Amino acid sequence: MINKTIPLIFERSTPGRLGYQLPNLDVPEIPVSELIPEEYLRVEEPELPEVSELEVVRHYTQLSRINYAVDVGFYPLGSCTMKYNPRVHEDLAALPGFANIHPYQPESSVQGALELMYNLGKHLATISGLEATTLQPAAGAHGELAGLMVIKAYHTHRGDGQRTEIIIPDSAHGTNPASCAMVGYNVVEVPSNERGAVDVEVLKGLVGPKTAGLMLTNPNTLGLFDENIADIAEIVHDAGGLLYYDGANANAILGIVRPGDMGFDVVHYNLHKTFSTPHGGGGPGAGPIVVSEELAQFLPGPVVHKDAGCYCFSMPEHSVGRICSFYGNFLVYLKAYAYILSHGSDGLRAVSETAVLHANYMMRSLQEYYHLPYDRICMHEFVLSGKWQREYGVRTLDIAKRLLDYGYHAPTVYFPLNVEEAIMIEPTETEPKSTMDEFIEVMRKIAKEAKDNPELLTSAPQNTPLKRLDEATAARKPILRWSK
Amino acid sequence: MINKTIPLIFERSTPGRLGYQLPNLDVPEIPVSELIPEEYLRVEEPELPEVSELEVVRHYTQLSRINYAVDVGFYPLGSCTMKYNPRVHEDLAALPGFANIHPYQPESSVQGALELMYNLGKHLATISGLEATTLQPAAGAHGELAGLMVIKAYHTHRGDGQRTEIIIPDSAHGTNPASCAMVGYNVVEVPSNERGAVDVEVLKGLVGPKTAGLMLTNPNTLGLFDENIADIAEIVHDAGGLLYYDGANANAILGIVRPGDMGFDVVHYNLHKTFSTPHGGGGPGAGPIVVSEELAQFLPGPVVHKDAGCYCFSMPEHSVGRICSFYGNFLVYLKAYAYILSHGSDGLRAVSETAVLHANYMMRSLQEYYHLPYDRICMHEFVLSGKWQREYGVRTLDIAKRLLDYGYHAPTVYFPLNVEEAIMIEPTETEPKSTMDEFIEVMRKIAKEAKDNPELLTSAPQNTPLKRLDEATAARKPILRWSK
Amino acid sequence: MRYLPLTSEEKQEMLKTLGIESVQELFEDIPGDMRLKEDLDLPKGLSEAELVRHFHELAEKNANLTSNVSFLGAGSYDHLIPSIIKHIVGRGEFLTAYTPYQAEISQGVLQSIFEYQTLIAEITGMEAANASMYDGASALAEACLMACAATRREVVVLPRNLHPEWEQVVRTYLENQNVSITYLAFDPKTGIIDLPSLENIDWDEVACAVVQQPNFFGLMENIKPVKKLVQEHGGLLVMAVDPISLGLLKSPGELGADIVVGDGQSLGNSMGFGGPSLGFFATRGNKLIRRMPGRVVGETVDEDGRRGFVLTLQTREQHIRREKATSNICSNQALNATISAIYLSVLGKKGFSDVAHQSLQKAHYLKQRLLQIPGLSSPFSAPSFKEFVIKGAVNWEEINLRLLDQGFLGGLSLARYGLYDLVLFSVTEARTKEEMDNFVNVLGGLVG
Amino acid sequence: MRYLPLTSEEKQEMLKTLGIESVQELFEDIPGDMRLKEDLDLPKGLSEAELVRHFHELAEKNANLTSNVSFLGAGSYDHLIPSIIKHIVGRGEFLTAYTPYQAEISQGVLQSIFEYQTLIAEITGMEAANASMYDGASALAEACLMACAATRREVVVLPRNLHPEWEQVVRTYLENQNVSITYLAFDPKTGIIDLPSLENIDWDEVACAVVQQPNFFGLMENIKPVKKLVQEHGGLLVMAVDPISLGLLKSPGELGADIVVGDGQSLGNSMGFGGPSLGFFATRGNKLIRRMPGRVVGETVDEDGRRGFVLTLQTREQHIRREKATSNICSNQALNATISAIYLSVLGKKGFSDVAHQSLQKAHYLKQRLLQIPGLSSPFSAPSFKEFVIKGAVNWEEINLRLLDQGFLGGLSLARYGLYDLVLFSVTEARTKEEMDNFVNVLGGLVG
Ligand SMILES: Cc1ncc(COP(=O)(O)O)c(C=O)c1O
Ligand SMILES: Cc1ncc(COP(=O)(O)O)c(C=O)c1O
Repeated sequence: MINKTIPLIFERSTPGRLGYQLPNLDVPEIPVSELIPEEYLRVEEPELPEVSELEVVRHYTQLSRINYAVDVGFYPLGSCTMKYNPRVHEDLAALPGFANIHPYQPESSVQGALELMYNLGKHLATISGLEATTLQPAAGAHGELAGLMVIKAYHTHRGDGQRTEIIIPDSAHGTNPASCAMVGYNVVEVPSNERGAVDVEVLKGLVGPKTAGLMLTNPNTLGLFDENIADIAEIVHDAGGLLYYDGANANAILGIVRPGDMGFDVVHYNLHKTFSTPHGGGGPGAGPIVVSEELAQFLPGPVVHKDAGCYCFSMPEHSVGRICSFYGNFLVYLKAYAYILSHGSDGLRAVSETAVLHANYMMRSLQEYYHLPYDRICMHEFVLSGKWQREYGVRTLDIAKRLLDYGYHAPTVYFPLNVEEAIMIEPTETEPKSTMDEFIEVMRKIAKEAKDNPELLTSAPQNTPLKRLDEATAARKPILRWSK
Repeated sequence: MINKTIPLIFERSTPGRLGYQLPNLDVPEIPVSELIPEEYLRVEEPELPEVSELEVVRHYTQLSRINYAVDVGFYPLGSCTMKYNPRVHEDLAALPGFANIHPYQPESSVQGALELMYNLGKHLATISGLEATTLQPAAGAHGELAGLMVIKAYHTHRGDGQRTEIIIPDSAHGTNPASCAMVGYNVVEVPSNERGAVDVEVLKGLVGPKTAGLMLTNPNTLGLFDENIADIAEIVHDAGGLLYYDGANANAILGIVRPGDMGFDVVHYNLHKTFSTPHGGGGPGAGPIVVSEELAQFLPGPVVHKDAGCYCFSMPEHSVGRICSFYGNFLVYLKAYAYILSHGSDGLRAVSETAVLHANYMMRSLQEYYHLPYDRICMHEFVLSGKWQREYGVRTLDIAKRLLDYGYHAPTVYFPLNVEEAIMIEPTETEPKSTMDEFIEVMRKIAKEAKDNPELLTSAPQNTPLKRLDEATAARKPILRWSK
Repeated sequence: MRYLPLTSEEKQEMLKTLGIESVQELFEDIPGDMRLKEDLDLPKGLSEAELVRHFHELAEKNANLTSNVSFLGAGSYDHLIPSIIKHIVGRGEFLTAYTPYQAEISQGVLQSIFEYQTLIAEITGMEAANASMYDGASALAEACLMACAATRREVVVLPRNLHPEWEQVVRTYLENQNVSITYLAFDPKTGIIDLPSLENIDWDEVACAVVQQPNFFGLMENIKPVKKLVQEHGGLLVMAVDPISLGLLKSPGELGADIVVGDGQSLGNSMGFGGPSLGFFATRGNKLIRRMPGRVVGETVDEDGRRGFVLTLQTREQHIRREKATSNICSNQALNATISAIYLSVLGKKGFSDVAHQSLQKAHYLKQRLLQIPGLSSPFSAPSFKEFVIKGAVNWEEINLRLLDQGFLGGLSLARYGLYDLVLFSVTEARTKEEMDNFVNVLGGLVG
Repeated sequence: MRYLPLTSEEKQEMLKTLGIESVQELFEDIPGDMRLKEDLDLPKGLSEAELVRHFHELAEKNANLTSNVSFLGAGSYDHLIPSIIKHIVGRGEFLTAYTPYQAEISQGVLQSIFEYQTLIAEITGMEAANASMYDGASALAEACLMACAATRREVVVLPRNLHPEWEQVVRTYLENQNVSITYLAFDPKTGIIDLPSLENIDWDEVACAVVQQPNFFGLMENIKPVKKLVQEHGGLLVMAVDPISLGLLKSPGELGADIVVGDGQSLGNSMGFGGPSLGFFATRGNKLIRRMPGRVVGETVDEDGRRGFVLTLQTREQHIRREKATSNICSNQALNATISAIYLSVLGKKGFSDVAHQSLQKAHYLKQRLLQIPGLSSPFSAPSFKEFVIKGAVNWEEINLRLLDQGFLGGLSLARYGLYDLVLFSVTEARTKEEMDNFVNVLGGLVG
């Protein structure tokens, strides 16, 4: 098409046009002023668009056609686990018995929903090697918040009020420190050693009576499994702290090793990563946490328990409280439940084995073309560095943008922070080998282009609906809404 | 994207890959050879693709993204009535009570379906001013076939066996003569007069004892209402023939004039045009026919009647027989029923009034730029000619292809056959004025381009997934399938 | 009205452009005395919410197969339908596209149909397939007409164990073109075509012989003798097949058929009270291919030499050939063809053969269990696939009503075709052993 | 496994590339004694058909609001949902996209969210909104924390007639940051904030005062006095609103609020047993906008000067600021935000105001009818919107169970919050007069 810019829905508006029609009011109408005093009533009408149903459908269809997604192509986005989202899950979530039930119905009238929650909690406990689950958290970061609150409540409950520090590796995801701040914890950073893992010696020096706990992903954000995890756990536990497992990387270990067995006390899972609930352009996700028996009493609630064949809600005895209304993202975690049931124990193990095999295959296929900072077996993802390409005046961002020209989503870039020009690739287990091979070929081609024709990269993308966008101006002079 | 060609699903195949999984067989398995003699069993395995679910979803998603549709943009395709297809109809057709019922269930167990068929038949009869409906025909051409069979049965039943001719205007759609051939009728063509209508004087000379009937669309394929319809009907009826109304153009006359009142005896409606059931890339449609009381006995069946509050199927007494299995395209005509109910009588009239207003507005806005062969009020569509543009070496096909570059579907071209370089435009009532105005502007621009820069047209399209395709070779050396 | 965007200001603007006062002036060509003086006698327009409510009420008056366990078949089958299908064909680009006449912006539909044609050709073992017909029955009728045109003969041989409604459809089509029909009896013991009756036919006049495989009773026909006779005398062999059976049975191509048709409902389409489904149509040899009715998609290249697809061989069609077209068919069942293409793709080699295999196994399980009920017997001896006939001296239509009370849709009573004691059961891979065992128990109680 | 494409040949190829024998070697970094020795104790994997069956069974154990008539509200509402919404957001490009970090190929999501932000700003009358929060309750908690950060104060004022669960969520969040809460009583006669109790507060310490409009009892609060007090003393006014009410009621912007939050479920999202929904969050003034938690989309241009959209103001966020971020929120409820944007777009000016108007009218109709039942009375005198409290000395939880037998989901018994005789009814435009009349009859029989 000659003009690719799609107008805003507001720019399609025509006064008086209608897009939806209510049934006629079938009760006797009372003048509004008799029901609500004039001064409460709106004067200024909001500038909602006035468009027909066709215009709405066409607007969003057109928008969707300039958007990338898993359904469109490969998404090697490290740390995000962009695997296939089974379509049948959408059918299940749309059943009136799930989509159209109210959170305040009598418990006896929602036993199916409660049973589902109960089973899912149990299954997640099984998978994590821990004891008790809450499904309240709406995303990974929300799970972190919940988990840290539980840790805090645990210490407080024991009268151990002076523990104010959480230790976090430098490679950690930004939500880890941010979540600590949200519960009033101070962050103490532990550096990575030359193998990309927690520097145990340094750690020993960091723990102490102020240590509330340690947050870790394992495999970590470099895609590497921290072999010293047993020592780490011991060090932290000995110091009186607890271990928090950021489950964003759990796709590597399903059915292979359980966080509980590694020594973790609290785990969150990003169901929208590991358990394949779709990302929806940024959410909704679900970030349930699972904790050890000892910590169960502090979980945010309500949680579901089973009582004489009936399922019912209850608040854990010393619950930190509610962290969202109702019961979390029910229609999201329902899909994770479906995912677990479809796979079974064999299937889940195969998920992780395949994800890890894929990642190693791809890493080895690319390491001659891009610098590999940690040359060891990786788990479900791996981190390259664009530093070789820098000598041609090419940045990692340019490599990422060039990939868009080839019809791929870019990997995660500039994360983790402890690798310069980081390129983090996660193929996931649901990609066919052919797709991986094509991607590898394109990555090699781009490495060659970087050398022979760096312009191609620095001016990329050229074959996308828009070219590179001016982010600096956007932040300096923010325009956050359309105005008439 | 750099490479826009999407592989065939077969080219994505990898031996051993699975896309779907059955439950395990839960009955005792008997060796196949004990159930079916060896010689009946397949030896050569069909070359079905072996792909994962993700690959299938991605394949078709990618394919869809290089396809145009009403949901994507304006479709000024004359004669095809590409109006908005209400999305809620898809929900209704998907209700298990409709989508998941079997045609041979006991009638008592499908009273809702039969009630719907009965009501729809009644409503179509009301709209057409005729008496009895059959919902069997699967498309317009199928309706023509059915209608012509009814006409034939009528004459035969009266012992009037020598009527072997159907009169059809030269502007008629190709299915009209083809349908005549399918029931063994000879086609007699009547020319159009200078106003684009049936030449009544010529018609008078054509009718006679061999005349079985006349097929007409009114408004005709030029988008013009034949003012002499009363005379035409009289001439044909007086000669002992019947009048068949090709309802493809009914979008102009809903609630304004009824085919029955114009003198027609048989009508088909293209529900996928006038009544907004989606086209699906070429079908399924539905082409029910409605006939006068006298002809009801000949209708293809089964049809639904009401008997003491119950609905049941029956075969009309002298039915021409079945023309398809079961009851026609139930889940298609169900949507037309929804369409009629949503609109009601007011709404249907507004549909036609708006469609006609839109067409006239557009015709008048374009007539200075393109030759208008019949300069009179049009109905829901109008026909331009590209003959002015020919002097610049530009054909109508080039104009059509240039429109693709601007993101529009092309109008119907080279039809009707009695207008040279025909460009047939039907805006429909569901397009907002803004879309029409933008289209008018582009059409004017193209007229200017034809003059100033004809290359732009003759080399169009350039901004589409593919450029002009070689149709000649495709027909000369047909490749109708992929081979290993 | 939510679907009519025109505002009154816009209407005024347009009227002004046209230089008229009211829309009524645009209808002046319509003789005044014909024009409607009053509103159509239709219910008042409904809002979306009211419409949905009305349809829910109607739908609830139907006993559906989500809540009931069915053993009905006879041309409409509840095979499992992979969920992805509806998600894909629900995309506006497939659902709301027109016939792909503008190839440059219609490659999605064109390629899907090209793949569909290939898939049909593969499962039938034929060279080429068209882009779909209305349904299996009308496809069979068109096959017979095509055979007549290709052989310039006017007799078609139909077996009596062809689906009775397909036979009626074929008859309707043929009668109107003065093609005559000769019937082949079936052997009341085996249930398949009676070989001696083949002798009574003057094969030199026969345009084609039709065989349904499996036949209406679910039984496997012996194709060879028919094939031999008809082809030796210059006629064509037309096979009407259950596509699911082709996961297991010899393909019509292997058997030497000239034209193959069938109903594609079971390839991923919902039953929908019988429609829309699609008819598939495949044939071989350049001569026959160029006589095929209906649309066909072909491969070609664009100006840059890139592969692309177009509607082709259009000179067969009514747009160009008008009354000389091979058929009048125009709109076909494209979306259903797309559905079937997705179905066959996602099932793949293994899935396709599994469905056939499990249907076979489960049908035989039920058959054996039913035959243990006293009073029930098997009237036909030929081997069966996923459907089978049971004989029992009861009123099967009444029995079915009582089964329905218990959540079962029993087999099809063949009383409607004059075969009083017979009932036709169908079993697909969707049935579970538990469902069948329960059914046998309940039926045993009713029949006993 | 249908979701795992790897074939055994491919596996072998990859292992060969890696120079290893078995996948197990890739897990050598994991200490052997930690590794699982046996399979996880989970059920066997299910095929799609079995999975669907299991979910159908579970779903049928829930009484849904398609088959039952509900008067439950209290934060989750069954307003009508236009059908197109699910068709649009079901498109893979919305459903399966990641957060739009790669702007050049994510304009669809980015523009939708930009439009969402505008729509929220418009209905709330504020300058800017973020791209969504988890839900209304957590959005309110974040608003309080933001107010504390902006004012450098550590006291938040909450009214006692705030939704009790929202209050609990806010409490959970605030307690962990050592922010203290001061409560405002409500007047037991009117049901709205008790004006005299405003006097007891040391406003100089207050970061913000929260008002819910309409409040938990469905009543209209008088905002002015609170606004005056809190703002005069340098604190902020935070309003938690029912977005549907904004089709009728003065916008928080008009009323002078500094931060507005609410739950967006009623804007086109299904109830889904409470989630996912979304929290909306709007504010004004450059200073506050730059303190907003959560993602924000901004307008910009590409290299060719074409308008485009990007995630912006990311320095507020945890990716860059880590522990100094304005919040830890990362994934939000983007798809629900898209849903709400579509809802508000298709409803438009008129539809949005109609929904509010009809909900108001119908709620008052039901209220009047219920008050005619002997024994029932109205405990609060303030004007109400679409929810209202009824008083009646019965066990409302038991009544509700009996109502359910007749297909009704009655109001929310406030016994769970210690308000024993009270029950909270909610009525939306989706209820019909007939449904309400029937309900009144049935309830009258049970209460009488
Ligand atoms: C390692 C890690 N931790 C935490 C998160 C935060 O999860 P969420 O976005 O679900 O809040 C992410 C998400 O990208 C992550 O990759
Ligand atoms: C005037 C006219 N008549 C008949 C038909 C045939 O209808 P169908 O394609 O539904 O068979 C058409 C379709 O384009 C048409 O435009």
